[in-house]
This record gives sequence, C-alpha cells and structure tokens, in this order.
Amino acid sequence: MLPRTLYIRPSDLTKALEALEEHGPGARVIAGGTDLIPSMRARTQLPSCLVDIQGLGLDTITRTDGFVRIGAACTFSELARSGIIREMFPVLREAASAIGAVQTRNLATIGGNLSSAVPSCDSAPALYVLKARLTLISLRQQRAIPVEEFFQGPRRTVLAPAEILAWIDVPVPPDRSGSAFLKIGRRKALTLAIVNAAASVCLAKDGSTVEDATISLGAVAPTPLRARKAEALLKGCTWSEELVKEAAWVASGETSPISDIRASADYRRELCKVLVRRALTHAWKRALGGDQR
Amino acid sequence: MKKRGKGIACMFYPIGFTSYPNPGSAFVKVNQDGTAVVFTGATDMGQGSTTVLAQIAAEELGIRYEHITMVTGDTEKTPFDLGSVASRVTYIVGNAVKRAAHEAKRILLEVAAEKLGVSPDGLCAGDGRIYIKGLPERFLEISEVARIAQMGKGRPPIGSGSFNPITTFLDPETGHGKPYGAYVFATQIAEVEVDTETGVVEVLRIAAAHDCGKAINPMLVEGQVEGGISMGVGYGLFEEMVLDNGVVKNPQFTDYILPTSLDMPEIRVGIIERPEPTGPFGAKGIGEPSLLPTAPAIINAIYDAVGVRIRELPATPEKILKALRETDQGKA
Amino acid sequence: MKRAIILVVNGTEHSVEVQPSDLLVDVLRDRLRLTGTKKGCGTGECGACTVLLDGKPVNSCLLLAIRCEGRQITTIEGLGTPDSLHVLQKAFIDNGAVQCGFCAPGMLLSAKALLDENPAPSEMDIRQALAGNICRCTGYVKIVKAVSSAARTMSGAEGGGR
Amino acid sequence: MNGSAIGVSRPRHDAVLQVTGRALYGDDYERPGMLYAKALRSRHPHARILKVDTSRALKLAGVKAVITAEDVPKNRYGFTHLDQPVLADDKVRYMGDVVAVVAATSWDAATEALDQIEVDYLPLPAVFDPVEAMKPDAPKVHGDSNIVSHIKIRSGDVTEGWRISSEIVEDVMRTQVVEHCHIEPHAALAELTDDGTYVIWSTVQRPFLIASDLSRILQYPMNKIRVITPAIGGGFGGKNEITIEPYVCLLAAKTKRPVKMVLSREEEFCGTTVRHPYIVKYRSGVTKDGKIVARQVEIISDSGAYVSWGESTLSKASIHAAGPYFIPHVRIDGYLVYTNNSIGGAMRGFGVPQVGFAYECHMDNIAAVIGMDPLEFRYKNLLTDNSSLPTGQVLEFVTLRETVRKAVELVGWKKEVEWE
Repeated sequence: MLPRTLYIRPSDLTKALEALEEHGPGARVIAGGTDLIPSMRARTQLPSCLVDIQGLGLDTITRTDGFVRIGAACTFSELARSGIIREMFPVLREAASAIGAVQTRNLATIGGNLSSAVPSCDSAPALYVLKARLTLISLRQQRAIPVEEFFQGPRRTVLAPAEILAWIDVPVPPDRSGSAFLKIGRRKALTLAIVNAAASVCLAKDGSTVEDATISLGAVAPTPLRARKAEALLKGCTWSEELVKEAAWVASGETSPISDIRASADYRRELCKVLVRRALTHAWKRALGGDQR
Repeated sequence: MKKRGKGIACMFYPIGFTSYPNPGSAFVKVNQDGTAVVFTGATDMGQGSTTVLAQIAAEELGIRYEHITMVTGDTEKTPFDLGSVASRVTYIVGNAVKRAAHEAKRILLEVAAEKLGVSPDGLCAGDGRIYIKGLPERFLEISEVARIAQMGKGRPPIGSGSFNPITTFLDPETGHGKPYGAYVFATQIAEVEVDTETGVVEVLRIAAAHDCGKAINPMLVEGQVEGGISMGVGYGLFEEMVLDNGVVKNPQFTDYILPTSLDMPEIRVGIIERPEPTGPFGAKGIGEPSLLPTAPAIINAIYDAVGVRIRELPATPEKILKALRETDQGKA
Repeated sequence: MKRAIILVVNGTEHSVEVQPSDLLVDVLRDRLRLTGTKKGCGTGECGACTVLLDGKPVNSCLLLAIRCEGRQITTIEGLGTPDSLHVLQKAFIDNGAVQCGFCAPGMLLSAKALLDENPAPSEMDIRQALAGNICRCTGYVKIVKAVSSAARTMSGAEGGGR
Repeated sequence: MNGSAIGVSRPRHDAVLQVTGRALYGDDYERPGMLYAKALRSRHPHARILKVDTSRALKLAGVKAVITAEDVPKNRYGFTHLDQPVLADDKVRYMGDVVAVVAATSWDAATEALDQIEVDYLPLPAVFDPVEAMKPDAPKVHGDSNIVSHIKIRSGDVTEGWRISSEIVEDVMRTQVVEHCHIEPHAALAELTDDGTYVIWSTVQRPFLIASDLSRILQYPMNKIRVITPAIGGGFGGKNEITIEPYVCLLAAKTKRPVKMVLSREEEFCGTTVRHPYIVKYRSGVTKDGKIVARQVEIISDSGAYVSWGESTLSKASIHAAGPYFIPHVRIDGYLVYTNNSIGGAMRGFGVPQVGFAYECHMDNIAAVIGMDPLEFRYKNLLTDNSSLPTGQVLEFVTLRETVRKAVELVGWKKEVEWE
C-alpha cells in the first residue's frame, strides 16, 4: 500500500532526463527501489512521479583505458559477480557483498546506494579509497566530481533536481597497491553498518615505504568521510604495526559519530580504531601481493 | 585477538499450566474400512503437535499412521482444548487422544474377541490388525473388525477422552503446592569466540541435551530444540525492543535483530529418554524448554572466554567491549 | 492511473490492470490469487515474499508490479505441485525443514536460485544464500541440511531436478 | 513392535501443502464482499480520552463503518484480571491501545480513514520504569497502586541459611523486552452467517479461549461463535490471547459483510504483547564444600499497561527462580508492576527464560567466588530423583545429571570431568 504516484519508463537517458525536468521536484529516479519503496511505504518520501532508469544501458561494467566505468544502475549482485571487479577492485567486491542479503543485492544498485546518501552506505568508503569519480547528468550539463564531493549530509547530495547519477569511473590502481573493506553490523547479514571502513595502501618500490594511503569510514559522521590526517601520517613512512595503530587512532579522532539505537558514539570510535587498523593491514598485504590488489 | 570459551547452563521446566486445570480432550472414530479420524481442539502453529497426536492415535489404535486423519483447530467441530501453550500438547492432549483411541479400540477388541474366541484382554492391535497376544499369526484385519462392529454388531467404534494433570494452587503465603504434573530437564553447553577488540561474539557450537520423556517423533523434537536455540541466541545476543517513553524505537526488522542463517552455530542435539509414567507412551514436552539454557550458556561462555560478566541482556558487542575495558582498567 | 500490463508468472501470461504504486507481492496475492508468496514485514527484511525475477531471488514487497512487465516471475506455485514435487520440496519435507511453514516458500525459492547457479554448494554457500530469509522456528539446521541433500540428489540423478 | 508409530521421525502431516505454497494462512483467506479493517492506536502513552469523533472518517468513499468503545457490549478482558479494554474508553494506557477501528472496501481506504478520526486527549503523567512505578507517589496506571501482585515462595529459613553459609554471593540481572516475531503477522477474518453464527478464521494458538472471550465481549452464545484456526505462521505465545478478533466480529455485525484485519509488522511490535522485562536480584549462600544452602530472589516484572498473562507468568518464574538445584532455605518474592509500557504477555518460556538467565549466570558467579569449576558446582547441587522444590513438590524422576553428561559427551568440557 504505497502512496499513489505516476510511473514513467523512458526508452533512453535523454527521455529520462526530460521526464524528470517535466515533472519537477516531486519526480524521483527509481533504480533498485530497495530504499525508495520502504521510504514511500513509511510516507517519508512521497514522489509525484517515478522515472525508471533500468534498461537505459546504465547497468554495465566496462573497462576503458586507465579506468573502469560502472553504470549507476548496476546491482550489487552484478558487481559482486563481475570478473573485472573481482580482479581489479576487491575492496568494492567486499563492500558489494556486505550489503543486505541476496534478495537486496539483486535489486539494489550502486547508484541508488550512493544517491540515498545514508551515512552507513557501504559502497561509499570503497569508492572513496578507489578515488572514484561520479558523472552527473542533466539536460543542461554533464559533470564529473570526486565521489567524496557527492554527499552533503544524511540523505542529502549535490544532485540537482532533474539530475541523474549516471555512472562511476574508477581509476585502475597503481602497481604495488591494495585495498580492503570491513564492516561491523549487528549480525552477519541483512544489517546496516555500525561502522564500515575501507583503506588502500600503495607502496613505494622498496616495498616498505607507504607512497600513498587512503582511509574512509562510514556511519561515523553525517556523510562517509576520508580520514585525511591519518592518511598524511602514513604517507612517506615505513610500514610498521605501530604506525598503522597510530594512524587508526588518528582516523578515529577525525570522526564525529552519533549515539543511536544501533550503537553509542564511543563504541563507534572504538570500532574505527580497530577497523581502520585491520583494513590498512589487509590492504597492505594485498599491496605486497602484487597483482592481488 | 579472538578468545574462545565454554559455558554451561541447566534448566528444569514444567509441562502444562501453572496450577489451573488445563484439560485437553479428543474424539476418535474408526471408519468401517479401518481408517480413523481424530478430533481435537489442539492447534498446530508449527511445532508439529498434530503430527505427534496422529502418531499417538495410530499407535494406540494399531492403525497405520497414514490411515489417521486429524481434525483440529475448529471450535465447532472439535472438543475443547486449552490451547497450544505451556508445552502441554504432547503430554496433555496426547493423553486425551490416547484415551479416546483406547475407548474406540476397546469396542474393536470386544468384537474381535468374539470372532477369535478369546477374551478382549488377550488381544492386541498393531499393524492394522487385531491379534492374539503372543500369537500374531492369529489375527483379524482392523478393517474387517471395524466393519463388523459398525454394520454387524451395530457398535460404531468411537471413543472420547480427556486428560487433566493433577495440580493444586499455591498457598498465597508460602507458595507451597503442586502446580504441575510433569517436569523436563536440560543442559546446554555453548562454545563461543569473542573478538576482544570489537566485542563481537561468534557462537561456534551448542550442545543441547534435553529430556522429553520419550521422543514420539525425534525429528520434530530436534526441530524444536534447534529452533529454541535460535530464539535463545537472539535473546542472548541480538534481540531487544527499545522503548523510549513508551514509544517503540525499533518497530521493524531493520533494528530488531533476529538471527539469520549465518548467525547460527553448529548445533548438536542429544535426546534423553526416561519415560514419564503419566505421559502418553512416556512422552512429556519440548516446545518452550529448548530455548531456556541457550542465553545463559552463551553468557557464561563469554565469561569463560574473556572474563567479563554481562548482567543485562542482550550481550551486545558494545556491552562486552565496555566490560572488557573496565576489567582492563581494574587490572591496571 | 491504472495501466494494463502482462505479467509472466510461472510461465503463464496474466493480463492485469495495475496502479504504478502496486507492489508485486500484492498483485500476486490479491489479483492472481497466488497466495503462496507471503508477507512478513513489508520492508524487504524477512524474505517471506521472495520470488524469482528472471531466476534471481528478490523481495516482491520491494518491487513495483509495473516494473516486472516482460520478465519471468517464478513463485512457489511454479516450483512444484503436490503431485510433482521439486527435489528441494521433497528434501524440505523429508528433513523436517518446515515448521510453521510461513518462510518456506521464500526459503525454497532462494534455495532454488542457489542450486541453479551452484549445483554443489558448501554449507557456507547455503547459509549465505539463505541469509535474506528469516526463519523464527527451525534454527535453520534442517533447512541447510535439506538444501544440501537436494543438491546431492540433483547432481546424483541428472534430470532429477526440474 | 514392527510398524510402531512411536519414535518415528514422520514429516509434518501438512508439509506437502506448506512447501508447495498451498497451505492457507490467515491472510490467505477471503470471502465475497469482504471489507478490510485498520486500527487507530493511541498517540500518547497515558491520556484521558475526552472525545472521539468519527464523522469525517465515515464520510470518506469506501468507508463502511467505524467502531469505538461504545460499540463493545462488554469492554474488558483478561485472564486473571479483567483490566484490558477491547477499545480504549476512559483512558489510553500505552501507545498500542486501540481507540477506533475502520472497515472499508480496501486497505487504502481504511488506512486513509484513520487520519480522519479525531480524538481529543488529555495527556496524563506516565510511568515507564517499574521501580519508579512501585513508589507511592508514582502516576497510577489503574486504581490506586501499580503493584498488581506479589508472589511469595518460602521454604526453610533463609536466616538460618545465611548463618551456615561460608560465602554469600549477590547479583542483579536485567532482561530486555522481546517480541515474538512470528513471521506471520496476526490475521483474522470474521463473517456473520445467515443463521447468526460468527465464523472467525484467526491465526491463534488457543481457539477455545478466543471463542469464550468473544462470547463474553460480544455477549453472544458460544454455540454461535465458531473459531477456526487456519495454518498458523508461528506463535511462540504471541497468538495466545484475543487481539483483533473482537474488531472483525463487531465490524462484521455492523456492516453485514465479512471483515478481515491483518496487523502490519509495526503493529506487531507496537500493539501486541511482549516478553516481560525483569529485574532479578539474587543472593545465595554456599558452604565451603560448594553446597548451596540458601537463596533469596526478588523479581520485578514490568507488566506494562495491563496484566494480560503477567501474573501467571510471574508465578511460573517465581516457582522456578531457585533453579534446578536442591536448596534447603529459599525465599522468593515476585512483584508485578503496571507501567505505561507495552504489555507483557505469554512468550515461549513464560517467565522462566528471564530467571533462567539470571540464576545460571549467578551460578557461574558463585562458582568463580568459591573457585570451583562451574560444571562441577552445578553437578553437586542439581536436583536428583525425589528432590523437593521450594513449592514442596517432590520430583520423582529427575534426569538433570544425565543431561549434563550428555551435553559434555556432545561437545566436551573445558577439562576432563570425573563424574561422581
């Protein structure tokens, strides 16, 4: 028993954009619907019109020179199953597999996950550490932005009315780099993150100096965040357990978690330290492993 | 670091309502082809009681299980039953069904006795036949006996039965009395692994040894135990309906956490059978008791693993980690 | 604004008039009278309403019926009938994998999708595949056992599964 | 005997129907001309109802009837205490109280009509903590005291017990509010037949209780009330009492059409019974050789807004609070307390899971204090054949020790155990 709404299934992206434009701010894009439908049921979202972006060619994963383009309507099942993702971005595969359960992953899309902009969004930390760029398209313009500029707050993004998140470009990571995603929820599946974390490590040729590191955390701030101070701490230093532990402490200090029904702010901060350390360590092992990014 | 521990919990649990009379009743009719219908008010909400009651009727009548039809859960078509509560159906309604079946069988035995030239007490029913005790080759098919009883002798083989455990109310000042007819017992041992950095608990294994008098249907008994354990895992680790000034804060499965298939441990069930003299074929019950020892066994295993005692359920990772930190500080 | 659509359910085409806001679960249950698909939560968190969409398990309470036009929908009624049970259904019965039975239709369809993709799943594969189907009765032990046993039956007797 | 039906793992009698989706549960039933009912629940945890105006709702398209407390012939029910209204009249006492129920030609119309029912409330001070509620100056949920019952069990003399103890160990434990979460929500369908019989299909564990309660609530003879239980999607005590059946009956009578009602998952959480949260205090005395000689227990059970099964639950909890151990000196006090929280009802274990958690954790604490292995400590104190309980009941056959040995056989224990 959902609130009544119009439904449009455009035949191509331009028609979808036109439909959004025509129906004004009440129009909403629907992809997987796993977030939108419960919101409509709860009457927290009352779209006047749904514009379906499935079947517009936005559900492919293609490898191009230097990056991989992931369509926003790509489901998490497709991501988890994709050979390209498995081979090149295990961190993204881990995040995709951590979402909901099989049924959810068969419907939910990466674009939808990002656009819903809940702080516990599992795909964002992985995309942060992969330095992904999002392409947003409206009838007037097409713009590409770094993923971390996308979020503005809980359930708020930079998407303008009548603008669609169309695809995500993920650069191919450099050699000697690795990344990993970890999540702690309240059970092993079908759960929202209490904290999720992703990290990537790129080692110098000597195999022990950290050339670059990125750390991202979710559910500990109004939006997913980059722990830049912790990253800076790691850069140029020789890898050691002590260093990683310190970076994890620093990263935890960069968060601003809230206490809610799922966990207290204190617990979330504690988990940040553990998850960042573990994610960094895992990423480092992958970086050492060479081709296993 | 991950640390492992084992915890034990024992329990005893009564079968049937506390003090109040809680009768069950049943009607049985044997058709002239030797099939039978059992009418009882007991309702099966998933626990398998109707199947168990059919087995009891089949055994008592000596009729094949497949030839028993159960009519249940209709207040107009069936005699009174107090309900599928208090782990009482196998014990109480089982006895009622057994008594009703016994009464119907008595008619069959009397009719068969005349044909076989022995006294009814010298006869047995089993495998769809009525035969002379110790001389199974001298028998009559129940279908034949039922036909003769009904159409020849004009005595339809029917029976009714009821059962109510003998109980008393408690003295209001001392609490003394006999509130229950029968008791069951159990012990569970849980083995857990606790992540000392996150407080996350993984239940690795649970052994569940349950006395149910006699397992009329071992597969269903195991199912009750396994299901009870999943509810116990939820009770111990996950589930909590949060009320804030009377408002439920988590009225959805999003934030009311039930165990999924990935959260359940390996379960090893052991059934202890020491027949209860007042139970049907020695059976008692299993429904509720199965969940009882699980949560404390897990909490005790957490204590064994990391030395912290959780006094408020559920034992969330957050509570465990907090307790761990307090213990560490206590040591420092 | 009602619209006539064709839904292909268990291989049969059904013409139904739907509102865009009508959920697949309600259309299946109320309009097509396929009540084997159950409603447990309405928010995609119990899995009782699981159906297969082009062979993949999805929560039909999260799916607008209008979006399913032209796609293959399989409900529990399409898995097997009392006279001709699917191997999984037989295994669920024999292994005592069903208690109250309310989660069984969704559980069976998730299991079917798993075995279609992975005929020899490990216990962990099975538990992963069923994690979106909550069962409050069984503790999952006998369900996992049933799926595992069905997988063995199906691989042992080629064509035994349907 | 060959072919015995006992001890055989038969599949469920209805398993074929269940696995093929043919088993019909509550919401799977429908009758021609059927209406759909939705309930309006309280907006306050505690408030006086000044006025209920249903006139605007009744004017909506599709709405066929609205019932309020005035429509209920006998507006109180309960097993030990007739304290619960079918529809709230003088007051609402928790957020789940139902004020009105609408029957309409569709779920949508019934849901929309709820917004059009105007209820004037006078909010009253509320109490949510059972310990606070026990105090004399706490807001009263019913009458002039929130303490509904005090259950006492006395055996031996605990003062003597403390005297002969070498160690005394104390613990306070708390348990949480738990919902049954049967995956099938409550569903009921009522039809008033031409011969004046109410036929009610309802997913309940106790059809005869529903019939007798309906008979009293509707003031209608039991031979004209037929309750049928379809396939039931789990109960666990949550489908133990009357809930929505009076609504569908009253609406069926008012509209002369069959009426169906199904609770949403949110209503299952907010408007049905839960497992009582307990605060349990334990005090036990042990001798040097590890024998428990005395145990004192205090239980505070939060009944919520009504008693429901609270008193019988507390009684069962109290009877079992000493645990499966032979203890000569026992004193147990259980208190059932009204609050403006959700109603505690029957749930699998009926009070014993709460005390079971507490006494078994308490046992481990005592074992730690006296430096004994928790298993050996239990084994030493377990009830055996012909042990007597604090109630004086003697248990002839006790298999506790067998269960301990069996559990150890299945997964082992921390150390080798030598059985006595």
